[in-house]
Order: sequence, then C-alpha cells, then structure tokens
Amino acid sequence: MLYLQDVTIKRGSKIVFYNWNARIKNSKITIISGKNGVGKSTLLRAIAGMIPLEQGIVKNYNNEIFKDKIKWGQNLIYIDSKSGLSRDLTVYENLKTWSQMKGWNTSDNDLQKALESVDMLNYKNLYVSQCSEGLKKRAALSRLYLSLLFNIEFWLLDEPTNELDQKSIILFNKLIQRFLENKGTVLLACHELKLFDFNYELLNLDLLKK
Amino acid sequence: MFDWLANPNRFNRITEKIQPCILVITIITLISGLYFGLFDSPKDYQQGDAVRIMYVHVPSAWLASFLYFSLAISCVFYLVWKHPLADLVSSTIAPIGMLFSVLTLVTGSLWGKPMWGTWWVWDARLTSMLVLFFFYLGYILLSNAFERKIDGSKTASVLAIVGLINLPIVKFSVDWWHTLHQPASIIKIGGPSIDDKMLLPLILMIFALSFFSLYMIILNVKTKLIEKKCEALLLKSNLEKYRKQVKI
Amino acid sequence: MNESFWIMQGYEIYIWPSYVLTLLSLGLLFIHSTKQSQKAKKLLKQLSKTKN
Amino acid sequence: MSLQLSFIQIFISHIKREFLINFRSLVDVISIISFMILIVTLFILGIGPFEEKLRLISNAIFWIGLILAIIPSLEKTLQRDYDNGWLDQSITSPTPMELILLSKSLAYWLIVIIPLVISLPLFIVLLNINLKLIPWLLISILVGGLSISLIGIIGSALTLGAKRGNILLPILIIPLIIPILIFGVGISETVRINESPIGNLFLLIGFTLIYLVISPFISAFLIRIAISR
Repeated sequence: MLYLQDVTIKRGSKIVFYNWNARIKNSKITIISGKNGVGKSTLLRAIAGMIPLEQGIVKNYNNEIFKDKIKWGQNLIYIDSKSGLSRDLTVYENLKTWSQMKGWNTSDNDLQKALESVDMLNYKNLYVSQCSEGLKKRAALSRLYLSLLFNIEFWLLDEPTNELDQKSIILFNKLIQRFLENKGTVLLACHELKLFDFNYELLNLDLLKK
Repeated sequence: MFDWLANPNRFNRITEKIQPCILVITIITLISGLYFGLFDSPKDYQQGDAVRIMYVHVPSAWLASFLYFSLAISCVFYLVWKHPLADLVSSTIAPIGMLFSVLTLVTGSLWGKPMWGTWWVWDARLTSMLVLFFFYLGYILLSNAFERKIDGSKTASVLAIVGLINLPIVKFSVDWWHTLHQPASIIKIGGPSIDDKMLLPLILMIFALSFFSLYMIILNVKTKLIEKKCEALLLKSNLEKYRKQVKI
Repeated sequence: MNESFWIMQGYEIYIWPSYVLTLLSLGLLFIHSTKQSQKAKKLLKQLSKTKN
Repeated sequence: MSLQLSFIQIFISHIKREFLINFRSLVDVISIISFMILIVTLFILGIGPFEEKLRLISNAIFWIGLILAIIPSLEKTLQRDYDNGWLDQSITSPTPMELILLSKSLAYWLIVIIPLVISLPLFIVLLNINLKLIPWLLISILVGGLSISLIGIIGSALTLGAKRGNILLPILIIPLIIPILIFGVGISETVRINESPIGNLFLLIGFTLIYLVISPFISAFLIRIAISR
C-alpha cells in the first residue's frame, strides 16, 4: 500500500498538487486518468523520485520511500515516453546495460526471454537508431519481464500503450497479469481505459482539481 | 540572520529605515573621497599624478571581487534554504558586479597607458579581473538561458558556487604563470608601497562604492519584489477574467 | 584652482576619463534603477486600484 | 533484496557502455583528432613557418589545440542521455547518480585521451617538439585530460536543456580550465628550459584531485535539478 500524505508538488514555480492525500492499493492496477496537463506525469515522476516533494511524505506501508533512495530504486520501474534507449547501442545491449544499472546479475538467457516476452527476439541486434517508435517502446517494455525475476514491487508507467499495436497490447496485458499474480502494484497514467481487461482502480485527477 | 531577513515584508520595513542613511553615507564618503583623491593627496614618487587613477581603480577591483563573493554566498543560501529572496539578491548583484569588473578593466587600461606605454599588458591582476568578468557573464547568460526562470536561477547558482571554488585557483595560477614567464620588473599598478596619505582617499572611495552598491542592491531587490507582486496580481486578474468567460 | 591641477603632469587625458567614466556609469545605474523602481510602484498602484 | 552486483561491477559496466557508444561510430574520435590538427595548422599558418618562433610557442599551441578540440564534443556527453531518457532511468535505479557521473567522466577521459596519446607522435613531428619532453607531455595530458573531462561534465550538466547550450558551454568552461592550461604548459616550458617541472606537475595533480572529489557531486546535483523540470 502506497500512502501519499499531505503531498505538495511543484513544477517550476507552479503548484500542481497541494496538501494532497491519496492511497494506492497493493497488488492492484491503479490507472491515473485526467485531462492533459492535469499532472499525471508529474505525479508519477514525483513518486519515482525525480521531482522532489515540496512537502509531505510517501509511505510504502510504514517505510518512507525517499528515506532510502537505493532501496526505492531497487523496488520500482519507471517507463515513460522517453524510452531511455541509447541510439548507438543495439536493443540487446541497451537491455543489458540497463539491468546492470539496476544492480541485477542477469544471465544471457534471462535477457533473451525478456525480449521474447514482447516479441522482440528477432530485433535483438538491431540498433535503436534503426528502430521505429513502436519497436522502441516494446524494447523498453521488455524491462518489465526482467523485473518479474527480481521481485520488484512497483511499476510506474506513463502512457505505456502509446505506439503499441494490437498484438503488443495483448502481450503487455499478459505481463501485467503475471505481475499482479506476483503481488506487484501497477500505477499507470493513461487515457484509453478500454485497453485493459482487468479490474482496475481509477484515480481521476480531474475530480481532484475542482 | 538571512533567514530572519528573508521575509519580504520585514525586509521592506527594515530597508525603508536604513536606505536614506546609506544614501547619506555614500554621498559624504564619495565627495570627501573625491576631494582627497583629486586635491589633497601626494603625488607618487614614481608615477606622479597618474597614481590618482588608483582611487577609482582599486575600489572597483575590490568591489568586483567582494560582490562575486557575496553573489556566491547568496547562491548558497538560495540552494540550501531555498529562499526566493536570496535569488533576487544574487540576480541583482550580478550586473552590478559585472559593471565594476568592467570599470576595473577600463580604468586599469587607462592607468596602464602612461605607466607601461600600452593600453593593455597581461598583468596578473588585470588578467584575473578579466576572468572574473567572464564568471559574471557566465552567471548572467546561464540564468537567462532556460525557459522557466527558476531553472535558470538554480543552475546559475551552482555555477556561481563552482566559480567561488575555482576563482582562487585561477588567481593563484595566473600569479604563478606571471612569475614563470615574466620576472617582475615593471611597475605594478596598485603596488604595495602606499603612502599613508594615499590610504585615506582610497579607503573613503572603497566605502563610498561599497555603500553605493549596497544601496543599489536594496533598491533593485525592492523593485523586483514589487514586480513579482504585480505579476501575481496580473495572473490573478487574468484568471478571474477567464473564469467569468467560462461561466458565460 | 590653478592650471596645474587640471593638467596633472600631462596625465590628465588618463585621469579625468577614468573618474568621469566611473562616476557616469554609477550615476546611470542609479538613475536607471530609480526609474525602474518608480515604474514598478506605479504599476502596483494601478493594479491594486483596478482590483478594488 | 540487496544488490547482486557490486558498485565496482556497475561502474565497469557503465564505462563499457560509454565505450560502445563512442567507439562504434568513431566519428567523434576522428573529429577530435582532425580538429586538433586543424587548429595546429591554423596557428602555424597564422604565425608563419619560422622555426625559432614555433619552438617557443609549440607547447602552448599543443595545449590550446587539445582544449579546443575537446570542448565541442563535451556538450553531447550528457545531453544525449538526457534527451533519450537514460538519465531518468539512472535516477530511478539503485546506482547513485554520483557513481554514474564519475564513470561517465572517466570513460570520457579515456575516450579522448586514447586517440590523443596514439596521435602524439604526429603532433611532435608537426610542432617540432623536443624529444626529451615526451614523457612529461604524456603525463601532463593524462592528468590534464582527466581534469578537463571532470570539469567538462560539470559544464555539460550546467547546459542541460539550456537554450543555445552549445554556444554557452565554452563560455562557462574556458574560465574554469585556465589553471589546467597554465600548469600544463608550465610543465613543458620548465622542461624546455632545463628546470624541474615537479612544482607544476603537483599543482596540476592537486587541481585534478579537487575536481575528482567535487565534480561528481556538483554534476549530480545539477542533473537532479534538470530532471525535476
């Protein structure tokens, strides 16, 4: 369970959230919805630790998550529209360096399987500069499979379904299914709700802003 | 102390009282400094009357360095305690400091012509001052290089602090370079042996320019505070207009 | 005020410009800032009037 | 769950990544060297082919060429990873940003220094540098190159997301690296006039050590600011 207590988040000098409280349920998928510019990405980036909170705390059960950044870094995956893939490396090399940065000792086999899970095995040795946007997105999402092997608790995903075709969305749904079975928590910002065939919690930021 | 001053209202109240005092002190020290500097001080035995340029050159140089130091300190306050006022202070100090560094370079060059025979000699002090000028320039350029003002302030503050660490090293290295390449035989401007009678106008001018800068900083910070208020009011009235339109 | 004061051993073309430049730039800075401050104060007055 | 890889392993993997990125295309590496050759050529065309003059200022030309050749490629080092989101991934990973930046600057150092060391004989020929200078030149560009890349990372972090960052970067960086030039040229100059270069060398090493300590922290701080935008 993730608790946000009296959270104030600023972007530049503009206050986006003011003394806000929220609760994100465990082992569930929570979809953050709302109009453009309402603060979906800001919220995700703040929880991921990229935007420092002006005030307030975020707790995972009883632990303040930003007290121990190393531990929190091991506990989440954040993916947004910027894929974090280097253009001059292949899809495989990108995945490998990324997993090493997370501190994981991944075997070749794990990486292959991760690419297979998003149907990217054929593109393994393609340079990212040659990839289409859809392929880049899939390459980024292959990290989700790796996290299943390493007991990660949180997925923070910002518009993960953009640029994905029908088949990849099915694969993505499968990954989420497995993650939820492993007692993982998904926090997802999206405005197309019909793409997901789960029971999801809805966090509508439009309601909050009134 | 800064924490206590950082409240804009308190800042306004206190400065309201001391501002006239500062102005009076500035005028008194400036006039007496000019009097002693131009009329009632001895000629240097080597440089003759040309030494009188010292009374504007050295105070400017001193202020350019001191203002950079204060700029960096106020940047530390801004980054550590996040007082918006500290940012206003540093952004007003920067152009004033830059002006003084330019004045130092220009008067130094005017002093150099009769002493060295050329407008510019790569003397250690002048070279360090030139570098200082570029630190000011870098700060000002960087603080205006971002779309949102607050990003520029934060980033440029870091630059100012890096500069504070680096400037003594630059100063040292330039002195080192100077001794390495040129045995010191030429007349040093602002040299070490100063007559007591020369000290009086020098100190008076240093005081005059310091109090002048203090006055300018307070005045400009106040202006910026008012401008901020105006912006907030404008934003509010625009919002209200917008709301009315939406209702209709 | 005799002539030798103004001539200063022939250094006058260096000394006077440096004093004039310094005082002039300080004066300009002073005038500019004062104007700016008055402008801002005026604007604030206007704004607070229209609000009420 | 604790980290399976030690920080040293992560550190090495980062250096490997930077090497893969930079050496695969070789464009950057070749451009650094050819840029330096061109600067040297410009200098010599400017002063004329007088050996006596050249002998006096060849060390200075070498160092200025080195610094000017490194600066243009500095801007990309962080900007690239900022644009594609890699820095976002780094900050949400357990690896401390400071460690990542230290590895980045060391990798950048190696990337710049290896081709320069290889092409050193070329410059010795072009600039007619005295052969007894070679060991000192080698040491001084190794140490000086490290401090240039450490300061360069700070500069690169300062201009992240800035308007016209590529023009701004040299203005911010060059005042900071003046001491490197002075101490670096000082080493070669003292050797040339048969004095001991130890004083200059120690000063250069000391300067580098200062930045080795503060640079990762400063640039990590800057990157956190840049990412929180």
